[in-house]
Amino acid sequence: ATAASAEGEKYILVSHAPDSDSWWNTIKNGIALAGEQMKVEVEYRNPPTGDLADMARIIEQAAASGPNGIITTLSDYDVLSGPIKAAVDSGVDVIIMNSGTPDQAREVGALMYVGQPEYDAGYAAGVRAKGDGVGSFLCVNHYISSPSSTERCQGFADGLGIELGDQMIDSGQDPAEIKNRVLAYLNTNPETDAILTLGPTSADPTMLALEENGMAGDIYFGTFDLGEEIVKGLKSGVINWGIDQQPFLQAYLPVVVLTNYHRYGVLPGNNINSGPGFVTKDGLEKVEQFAGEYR
Amino acid sequence: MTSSQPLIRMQNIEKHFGSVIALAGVSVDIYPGECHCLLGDNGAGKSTFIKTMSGVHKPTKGDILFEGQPMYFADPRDAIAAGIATVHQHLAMIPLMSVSRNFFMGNEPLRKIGPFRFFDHDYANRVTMEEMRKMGINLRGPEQAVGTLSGGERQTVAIARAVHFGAKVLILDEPTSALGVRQTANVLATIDKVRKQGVAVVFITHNVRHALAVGDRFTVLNRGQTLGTAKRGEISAEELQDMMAGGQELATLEGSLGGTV
Amino acid sequence: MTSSQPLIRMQNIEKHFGSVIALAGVSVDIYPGECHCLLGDNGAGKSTFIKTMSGVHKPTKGDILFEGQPMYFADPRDAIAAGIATVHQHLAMIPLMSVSRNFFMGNEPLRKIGPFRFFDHDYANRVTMEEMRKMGINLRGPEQAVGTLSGGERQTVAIARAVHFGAKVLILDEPTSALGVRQTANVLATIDKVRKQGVAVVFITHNVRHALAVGDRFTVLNRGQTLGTAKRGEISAEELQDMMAGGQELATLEGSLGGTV
Amino acid sequence: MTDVQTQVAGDERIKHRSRFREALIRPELGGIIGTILVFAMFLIFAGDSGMFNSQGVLNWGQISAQFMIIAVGACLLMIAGEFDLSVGSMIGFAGMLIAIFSVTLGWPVWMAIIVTFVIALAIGALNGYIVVRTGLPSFIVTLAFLFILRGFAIYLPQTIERKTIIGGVSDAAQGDWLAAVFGGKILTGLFQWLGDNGWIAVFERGTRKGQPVVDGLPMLVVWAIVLVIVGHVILTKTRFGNWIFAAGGDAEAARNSGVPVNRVKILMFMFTAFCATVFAACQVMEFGGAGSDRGLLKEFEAIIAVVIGGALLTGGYGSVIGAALGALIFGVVQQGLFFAGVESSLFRVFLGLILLFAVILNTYIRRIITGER
Amino acid sequence: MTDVQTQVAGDERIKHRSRFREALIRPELGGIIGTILVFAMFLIFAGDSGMFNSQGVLNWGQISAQFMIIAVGACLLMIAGEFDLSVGSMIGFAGMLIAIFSVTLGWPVWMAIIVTFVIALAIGALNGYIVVRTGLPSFIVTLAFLFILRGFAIYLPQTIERKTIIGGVSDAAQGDWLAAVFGGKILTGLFQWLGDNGWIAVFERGTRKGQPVVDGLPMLVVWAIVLVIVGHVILTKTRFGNWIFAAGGDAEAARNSGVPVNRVKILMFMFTAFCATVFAACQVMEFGGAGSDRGLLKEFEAIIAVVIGGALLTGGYGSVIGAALGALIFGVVQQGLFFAGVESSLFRVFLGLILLFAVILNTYIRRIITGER
Ligand SMILES: Nc1ncnc2c1ncn2[C@@H]1O[C@H](COP(=O)(O)OP(=O)(O)OP(=O)(O)O)[C@@H](O)[C@H]1O
Ligand SMILES: Nc1ncnc2c1ncn2[C@@H]1O[C@H](COP(=O)(O)OP(=O)(O)OP(=O)(O)O)[C@@H](O)[C@H]1O
Ligand SMILES: [Mg+2]
Ligand SMILES: [Mg+2]
Repeated sequence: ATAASAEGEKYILVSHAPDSDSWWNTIKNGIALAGEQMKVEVEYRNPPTGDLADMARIIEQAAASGPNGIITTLSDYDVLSGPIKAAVDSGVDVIIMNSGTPDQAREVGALMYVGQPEYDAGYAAGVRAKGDGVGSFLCVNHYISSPSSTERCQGFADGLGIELGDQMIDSGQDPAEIKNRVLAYLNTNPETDAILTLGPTSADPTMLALEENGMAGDIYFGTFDLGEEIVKGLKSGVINWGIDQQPFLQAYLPVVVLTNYHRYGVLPGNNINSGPGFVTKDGLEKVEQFAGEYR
Repeated sequence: MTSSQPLIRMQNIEKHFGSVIALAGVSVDIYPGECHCLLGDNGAGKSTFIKTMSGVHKPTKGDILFEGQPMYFADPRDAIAAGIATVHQHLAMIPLMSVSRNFFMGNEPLRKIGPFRFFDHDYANRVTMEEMRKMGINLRGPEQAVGTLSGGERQTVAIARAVHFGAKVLILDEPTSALGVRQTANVLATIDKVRKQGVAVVFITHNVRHALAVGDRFTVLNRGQTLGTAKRGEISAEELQDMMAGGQELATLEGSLGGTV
Repeated sequence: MTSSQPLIRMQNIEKHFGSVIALAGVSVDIYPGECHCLLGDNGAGKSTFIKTMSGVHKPTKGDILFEGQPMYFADPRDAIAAGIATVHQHLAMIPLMSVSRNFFMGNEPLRKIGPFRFFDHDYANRVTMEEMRKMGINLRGPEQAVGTLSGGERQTVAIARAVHFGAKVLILDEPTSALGVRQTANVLATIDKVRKQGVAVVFITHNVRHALAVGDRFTVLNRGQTLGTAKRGEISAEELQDMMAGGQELATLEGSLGGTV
Repeated sequence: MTDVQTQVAGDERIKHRSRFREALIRPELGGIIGTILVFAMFLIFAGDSGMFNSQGVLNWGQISAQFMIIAVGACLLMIAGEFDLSVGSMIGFAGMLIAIFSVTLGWPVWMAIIVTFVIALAIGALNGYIVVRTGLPSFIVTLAFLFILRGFAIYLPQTIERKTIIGGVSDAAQGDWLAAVFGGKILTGLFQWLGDNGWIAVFERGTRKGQPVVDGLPMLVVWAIVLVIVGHVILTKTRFGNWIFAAGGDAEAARNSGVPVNRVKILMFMFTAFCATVFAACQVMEFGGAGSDRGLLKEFEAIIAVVIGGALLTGGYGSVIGAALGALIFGVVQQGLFFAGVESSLFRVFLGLILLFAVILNTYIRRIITGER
Repeated sequence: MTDVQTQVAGDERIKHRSRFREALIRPELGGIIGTILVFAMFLIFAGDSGMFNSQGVLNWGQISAQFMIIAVGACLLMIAGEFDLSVGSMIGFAGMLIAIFSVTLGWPVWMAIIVTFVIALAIGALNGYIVVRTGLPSFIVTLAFLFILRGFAIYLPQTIERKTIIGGVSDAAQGDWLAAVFGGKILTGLFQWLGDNGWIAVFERGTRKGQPVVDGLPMLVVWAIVLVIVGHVILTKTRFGNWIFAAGGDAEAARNSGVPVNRVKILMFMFTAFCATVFAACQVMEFGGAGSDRGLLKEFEAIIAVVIGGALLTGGYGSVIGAALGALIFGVVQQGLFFAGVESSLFRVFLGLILLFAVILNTYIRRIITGER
């Protein structure tokens, strides 16, 4: 399907996120915008409960519907490599986004990788925190059953050069429970230096928790991913930094790349690392405006 | 014995359940102070008939006149409010609830406290104990769960309840079928007593002797239709039994099944 | 009429349910070919007694001798295998299942196909239709759900089933309580027929007349104990009724409740 | 149930049972025992972890209050013989409605809340109407609504705002009288006074130095207490309470005795929806926003609390106080495990074991009460 | 249920019902109607979207086969009067065990699978034992196991390997005889021949160029077909099948008639666990790894398929063929909505509506059959 320069190609983005995960909005908005701009048909698909085995079926299904390209995450190589390889072999071009590593992307035969290697991002954050004098931390994992969440915490611990151990808690997804579990943890471990949250779901209630126990602004606080409240937190100094992997790019760029590849045969020669970029108090204006929508 | 105006007039009542015609036009008059026995084979439509009378079913066709006025019961509450108390064949007791809560179910006594009205438990408990004592049953306490009573005792609670709320009509659907002789005698005596107070009693039974013991008039149903109504003394036990069997031959046995079953 | 050796000997059976003592030492012998009536007040322990006989309950104390041998039934299957068929007070029918599946429940006929053994539906259907016809009931078909039968018909299925499987003892717990006169006559005739084939019948009822019509011996239970056993002809209806009431006074009514209830 | 019969007073066939034992045996007993056990356990294993200082108490108190709010609704509904699997989805859906109305449509917050309550109650009534009209088990009907409401909670913000979290409610709620009913705190003066006198901890550093750590009783807790009391009074002290028991114990019998069973059941479905919406409103006000995934699995947590509290899944038996204790146990265990430093992924295992233990205990107690065996 | 009585044949009080109508009315009818409707709908709306080419068919075929495997277990269990909310957690737990045994402990895969089956069956038996011994509703008991098993599925890999996914089973399973039974494909020759003749799509590039895209029938599908047939035969053609109906229709009555009700129920719980483990094993073998979150909400999907297929939630009535059709409908709808291009967040809304529609249809059919009203 490479040389056809007609409009109306069809691309399907398959994610591993459950329906309700708010962070993936930006992705949805990203492909929607790219689809509009490039005048191609785009579709977003995900396993409703976040079950990766279901996701494998969705990739198979996406391939069966005969699109020009599939953009997918590679959050578990074992589960997803088979269906992705089959899709590639049956003539569908694939770009890996968000999770997985460039090496794995190459192995499954994808054109390229766009995203932020989770472990590396966690590691980078850990190194940065270490530089800021952090010696112990709490990682609030709101999505314990997803491997990439655990990798982030693990990378952070390794970056700090300490054992992860019990410093990662399974917080669940209910905001009140997250808030109170963080409070409970900090209550029993008051000497904790830093907090790491893995996205808006855990960051928002954690901020409230810190406000409530008076540690807001006092304790070192970093988070993955951005959101409206996180941006406010950055602005007010409660959050020291947010790791922005720029999900918008992860969705937008593959569509653009694939379209141009299919229309004109042009393809960037390298993978694109959309993150990690550290967002701090400085230069928040644009972020603020589009947080939760394009940022 | 019966006053001139019937308390309830059921006229040409029909009741269909989907493809089943349970009642095909039944007319019966009930007078105050009489015990009207409803007899008939299994499936003759007796329970269905009294259920239309007590507001459980709406008749498919036919009229109900209550004290001379046409009456439409939307649900059992209306019938109860009009003064029709029913003890159904399948007991209307909740096993997990206490005797006193069951006794007053649907008729809870209220007590005002400020703007609110609360269930008057003291009153309910007192009355329940009293009424049950009157019927010859000593409860452990009003809070005892109905589930811990014997079948006969439950039946008695149901009857006592119906009598207590001063009904004008008391409908009893096979109240004696599961009872021992002593309990049966009690129930029959109660029917007798209630009737004398001027209440109309509708009594369903398969036992000819029970019917003859307390009945003033006997209506026999067969396959959804009346075979006619007879007055006490006008009909013998054998005739009644033949009618109840729907006119069909009874199986005979060598032994001396003397006349009536 | 009764052979010399009892088929079942229940000796000093006791049964406690938690704090309730349902049976306080009951001894009864059942002989082949006799109809043994078990009588007594509500809650006297009749059902509990026959349940220990049919393997539903294990006796707390006491022995069961079956054909002279001590016998311990772990569950109803054992009792059925030994030849004790029971029609329980609360029917042992599954409303949603077809008549023929119900008829053979627990005794499914099998047909071998290769190494496997399958439920022989053809046989089951044929036999069911036949047996029901013998009892005077025409089914729409063997696949008809039991839930669509009338109470009397269900009772008949249960009895036909018990008889069919060639039991040595047939236990009937108040089989006639909900039946019309015609159905009752049928059941009594069946008891009579079965007894003549040499089967022992245990018949529970609250109706003195039904008991006297078919019973050979009468055992009266009261509060978990036997008041004694009497032979047919040795006891009058009035005496029997007095015993069933547990020796207590019956409520009297003005009407002519001639002798027996 | 099969016929259960016991002889009455003065019967030689029944052993004597002491008055004390009689008084003890009530539906809440399991909950009371459980509460004592749980507190004893955590006093031993986490007594010095801060679990029982003012902050710690507020911590598990708030979680328990959350459970209580939905447990009261689930409890009354369960006693009325039905249950509702759509509670969790309703929480997500109602919260989303409040946020959409107030932020996206810019309505005043009080209006957003009231309209949301009206819609939620209508959905509850629809649930109930379908159940009573078709006679279907409520498990299936409300399972359908579990999916439908969750679907809308995702679909609506997605199409309207292009995101699944809608924030900014806090700003909109500034000074709103009705918002304060769900999101505010009361008794702040009392707590300040307690703090000043050193009876409760005060902040030692940060912007709020000198203020008490716990500076008021959150409205969430107030709602929980009010709902428990109202629920308890309705259930045990009013005519309507008797009808609830009757409707759940045997709907047919109740109907024949003149209890308007359908009305009772539909009202209870509405009350459950009401409680879920209270939960949602408190959450939206506290966290300033709504998310599509709010309330996941809350239906189970409500049912668990109610069952731990001694209610019968099949209806006709239970107690609001018991359900409240069940919620308390649930909340204390959940937070206590954190204070005690137990590996957090084991929480689910504990939850399952406690549930099993509690129902077995309750069954035993109930059998003693009802004489059922 | 209340006493339902209808007069028998030759009764003038019953209208005639044609033989044809009689033949039509069976538990599967709802499922058959639904299947026809669903296929008709998607043939119209998604006929040219690839849904009905070899790949597309395999896709919804596999999804449906997955549902079928668990639906067969859930169906027999539901007919036996119980149900199991721990199916989904069991899938996650069993898969995790296989992976831990074979990868972390390095056991041969066949041994890992066999030991896992033994453990799963033991847990199923424990579930059943608790239910029959305590008389508790299976809803509560299996809800407890839902949490316990899921807790372990997270805790075990978390403590052993510090992650929630364990991969590498594919390598370990290389050449293992038992692994092939769950992860292999059959009829590869046939598919190659079909591909060579151009009747099904072949790969256009890569290492597998020229091979058919669908190169065999996955064992998953084979398992589904075998389980459906075995389940159907057991239920309708054997003595044991009669016992299953009896146990679910009225346990007390069945027990009194000599049916070993407890044994039947426990065996059905074990069978459900067996089906869940088959599901897990197929999944692990196909994807080469296990994850803590596998099988989330699958218990509901199984119950939904069974109920769509016409079974009665309260037991005693249903059909395995119906459940299989329910699974097919479910799978086709789920995948078909995508092929038809429906917004994915609306999927749940559709699911809920279909469920409601299906149960109402089935209730109507059943009432005609049983004469219940
Ligand atoms: N499963 C049980 N648990 C507790 N008590 C029981 C149980 N079964 C029977 N009882 C008690 O044992 C006593 C005898 O009951 P049983 O059912 O045997 O009486 P019955 O003679 O059959 O009465 P009826 O004529 O009313 O059928 C009653 O007091 C009853 O409450
Ligand atoms: N809800 C119902 N739905 C369908 N059919 C019904 C319903 N209620 C009663 N019937 C049918 O109506 C007929 C009359 O039933 P009904 O219960 O009135 O008989 P009955 O005279 O009370 O019998 P019994 O003496 O056995 O109690 C029966 O054929 C029965 O099957
Ligand atoms: Mg009747
Ligand atoms: Mg009895």
